[in-house]
Amino acid sequence: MSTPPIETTILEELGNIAPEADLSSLDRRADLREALDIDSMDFLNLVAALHKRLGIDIPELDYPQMFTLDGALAYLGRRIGRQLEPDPRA
Amino acid sequence: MPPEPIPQTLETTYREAVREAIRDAMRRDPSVFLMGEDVGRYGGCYAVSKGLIAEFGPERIRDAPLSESGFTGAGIGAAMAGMRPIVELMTVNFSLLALDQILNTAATVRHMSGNQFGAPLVIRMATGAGRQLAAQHSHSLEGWYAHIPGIRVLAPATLEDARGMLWTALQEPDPVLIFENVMLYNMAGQLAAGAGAVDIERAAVRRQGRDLTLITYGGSLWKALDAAQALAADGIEADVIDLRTLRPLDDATIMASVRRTRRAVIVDEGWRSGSISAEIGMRIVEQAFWELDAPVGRVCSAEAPIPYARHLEMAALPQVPAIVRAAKATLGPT
Amino acid sequence: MLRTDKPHLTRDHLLWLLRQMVRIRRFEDKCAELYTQEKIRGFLHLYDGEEAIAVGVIPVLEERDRVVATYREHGHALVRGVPMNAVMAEMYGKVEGCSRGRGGSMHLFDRTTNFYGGNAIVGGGLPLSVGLALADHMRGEPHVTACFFGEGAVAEGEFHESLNLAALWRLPVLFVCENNLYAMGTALALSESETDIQRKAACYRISSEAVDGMDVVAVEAAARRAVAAIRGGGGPRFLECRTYRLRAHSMFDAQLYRERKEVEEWRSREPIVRFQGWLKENDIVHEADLASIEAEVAAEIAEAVAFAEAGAWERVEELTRFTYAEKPGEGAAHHAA
Amino acid sequence: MPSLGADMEAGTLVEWLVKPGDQVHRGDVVAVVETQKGAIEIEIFESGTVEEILVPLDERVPVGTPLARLRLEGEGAEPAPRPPPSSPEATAALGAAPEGGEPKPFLPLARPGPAAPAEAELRPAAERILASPAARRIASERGLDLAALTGSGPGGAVISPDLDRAPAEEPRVAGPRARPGLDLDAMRSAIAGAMARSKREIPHYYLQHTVDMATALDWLAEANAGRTPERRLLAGALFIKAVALAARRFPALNGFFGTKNFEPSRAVHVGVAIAIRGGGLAAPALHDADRLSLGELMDGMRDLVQRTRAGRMRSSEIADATITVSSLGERGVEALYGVIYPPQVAIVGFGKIVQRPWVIDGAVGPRPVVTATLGADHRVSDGHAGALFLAHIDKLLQEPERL
Repeated sequence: MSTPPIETTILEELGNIAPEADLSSLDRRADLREALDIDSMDFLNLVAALHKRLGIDIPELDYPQMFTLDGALAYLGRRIGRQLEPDPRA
Repeated sequence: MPPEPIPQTLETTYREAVREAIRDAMRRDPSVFLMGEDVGRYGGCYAVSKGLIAEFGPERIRDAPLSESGFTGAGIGAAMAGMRPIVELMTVNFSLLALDQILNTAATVRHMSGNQFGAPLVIRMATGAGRQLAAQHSHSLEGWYAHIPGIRVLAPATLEDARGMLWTALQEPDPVLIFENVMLYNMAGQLAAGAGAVDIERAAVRRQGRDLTLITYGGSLWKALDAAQALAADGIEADVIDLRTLRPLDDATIMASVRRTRRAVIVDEGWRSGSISAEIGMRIVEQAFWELDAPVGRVCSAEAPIPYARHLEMAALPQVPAIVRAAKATLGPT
Repeated sequence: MLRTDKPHLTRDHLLWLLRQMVRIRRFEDKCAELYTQEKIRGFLHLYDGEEAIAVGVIPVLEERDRVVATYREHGHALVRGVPMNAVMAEMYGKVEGCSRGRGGSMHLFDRTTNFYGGNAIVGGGLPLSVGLALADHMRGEPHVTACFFGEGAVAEGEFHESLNLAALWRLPVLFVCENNLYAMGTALALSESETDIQRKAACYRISSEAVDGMDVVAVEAAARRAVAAIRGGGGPRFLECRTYRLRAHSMFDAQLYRERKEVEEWRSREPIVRFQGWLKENDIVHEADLASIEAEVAAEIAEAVAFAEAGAWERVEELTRFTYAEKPGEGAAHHAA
Repeated sequence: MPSLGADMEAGTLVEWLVKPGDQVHRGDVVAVVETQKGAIEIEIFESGTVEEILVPLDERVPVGTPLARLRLEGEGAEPAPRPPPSSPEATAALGAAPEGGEPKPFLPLARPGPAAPAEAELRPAAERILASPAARRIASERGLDLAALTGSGPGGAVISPDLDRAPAEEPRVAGPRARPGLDLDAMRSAIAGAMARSKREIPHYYLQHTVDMATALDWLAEANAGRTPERRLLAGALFIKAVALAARRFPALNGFFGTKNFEPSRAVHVGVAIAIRGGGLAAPALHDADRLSLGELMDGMRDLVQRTRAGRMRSSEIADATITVSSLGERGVEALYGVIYPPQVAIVGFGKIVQRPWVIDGAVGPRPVVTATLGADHRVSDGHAGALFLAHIDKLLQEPERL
């Protein structure tokens, strides 16, 4: 089964949340909340969408690891690596 | 037997009231003199000054040749040199021959000279139609004059104003034009024995009503009052405002009434286009738009030269039925 | 040229006449320069060549007499005694101007010298002068009103109405026609059936005289005769001063209507040079006198320019002020109409 | 075309969500209309079958234009709205209305108004309401709907005396007024207008209170730990719920100030201030927030934020808020002092939750705290009531499980 790279998924969901943002110029180490002007509701929606698409439940305690694009990639990469089976709810 | 009571009022006419005003002014102020065509020996085209030459002599009741620009300008010059001339221009139609002096000198000199000179004269003239005098003797151009900053324009409609406006006008430091409607000269009525100077600042509410405001002046006042009476028979109560002064307009009185009645109809013997009625209507729109419950109505003269034939002349002028119609049009769908 | 019957031809008076003409000429030269620099705007009508008329007539008048002039009236105002500073400031449109910047070049007014203005309606000043004289006449005051106008005004109805009224009522008016041969660009012969202007006065039974308007002494002599007659109760007098406008009608005039040669011909007869020559010939003035006049005048003009430059603009809030007289205590309040 | 604000004169129909033959029910969203607030979903207040679409897509039509023709459900299926008793013409017209499925035009309304459907029948299509300037001014001041009135003036125009016969209705202009066209500049000027009016007309007073959030955040963390992301709660939901409950208890802070009088609202519709990226602000109403569970409230907020940012508020959401909450969230500053949206009378602000030294049981320790502020209309309430209100919010936030 071929899945799109995690980065593509994240960028797509960011695009849904902030459709007017130019993601191609996004600083990978910048705080997404600052760079894209997204608030806690937007962030929660991102987490929910990633949960839906990737089947990864991101606990609130882990939110800070998701605040940059690089951070989110690393975090999600780790989580996927550990999660051998797809989430049955996805 | 008790003594005869001293009469509180006198029976008089508009013409006599104007004459009495001139006589009074001549007696009170030696710098006042009357100048115009046939004001002396003839007694005035409308007999206003009849008999005055006998009392004051030809120097002060000064017959002028038919040179309106010349003697109006002379009146302006005399006023600038300290006299208080009353210039009579016979009719507003002839005043056009003196328009250069009235507009280019009298109205401008104070401003143009940086307040060094003023032209405190009074220019009287007859205006209006109704005597079958046709297109060169019947027009109502007072609205034109009200266009000009630098002069005051008065339109006495009542005996009190005919008697009282002149003296107040003569106290003004600036030129004052007084328009006497030809149909009013014969108007008779009671005038208080002690009648004298009246203010020339404020419009007068001649009848109180709640449903609409009729705004008019001069000869049309009486038509408006008749129309108001006809409306009252139908349960419609009109405020009737006599403007008295066409420049400067008393906006406050107009707006106070319109704000109360929310409807206005202007009755003006001048033509509708570019008229004083247009000016009043626009001021109502500017100052009381949000108080209006109906479009402002107008009853003016037909847009044609005033014709000779009686029926045509009557049809050209504002008349009571047209005023009643215009008033009712502001009131409802019927 | 020198008339022995004239009592005022002292050296001082002659020098004064010369100085007045030089004042006007140099003042207007400066105005033309300032006009090109856009310091002065509007219409600017220069009196170049006609100075002898104002300078000849106005000194004959007394302080209580009245002057009505035209839109080419800088010279009249200056000779009448309106301070050059106030005139120049008015040219600039400054509030210190004699008409508070509301009149400009064409509308110089001055109450203290009874100067009833530059009037920019051709012929418009004539009825006014009749009225001024009427007031004096009715009050029995012995004043004279001098009314200046060009030959162009003679075609206006107001000219005829005014001459008629003044004669009819025997009013003390001195009508001074400055006949410079052109009403703007229309030559006299193209506008008048009778080009001998002074003859028109006869129709109204007004005594008239025509003089060389470029000879200041002749003008003064004629004016003196006329004013004396008026004061004697003889009613109006009419003085035609034949002259020539050496400059264009106004600054914006290509002078297509006349030949350069004609202007040059008249230039040779212009009043200042001619008068100077005559004064020198008769050993009345010397070069030093002329130089000192020029120096004095130059200083006065320099001061006037400085005064006008330093002047203030009327506040725009004052725009409508004086459209009507102010009631006592009204101050700078505005009249709304 | 429904009027969504006093200044709205026209709107552009950008989407039809129904087609001829569709069954519609009262409250359904049937169309989308573009205004300066973005595209607004138009609700229908009648049930029946769509007979005919009258206004095609992308057409800009004046307020009052019928958008579609509706065949009403059978007699008695949906009680016909009653016209106001003071409007005999409307009654007569309704009585004469065709029955038994005869098509009649309908006007989807921005808000339910009993007289409006009858009025729609009386007035020809696509005609501007005839009303005198005086009537327009007074109607605007009193919050009356001119469309609901029968005119007695020239040409049947509504004139000022007609307004004295009309029932009073509160103005429902909350925040920026609706005008056609989606345009941040226009939104900005609308905000400017509303805020300027607020500061001009409303004597604000401000109170501030710091709330210890430790209990609430602990509870929230615990609650969220057991929830999938889409079911998780935000602190903002707690704030809104606490405000809604407090507003119910303090009616002087919940309602509308009309021309002269304050009218408290029984319902609590919390306006949620939502920033629009690129500039702009809207505060659509979360209806009956006091009666929603936290989960429902979260769902409602999420829906509101998404639709608002997509420019798709519902017409009723624009006007209905009875009190506003503005919460800056985690990226804000410590406190904000809001400007009341007229004709509301209160706005509650929450700053960022921050760690601050706090005295607990006589010892200083770090605690998460939030600064709650109240901006309220002094014509309606006093500082004392406002203080009790803020204190009550504090109390509610200390018992999050009961929210």
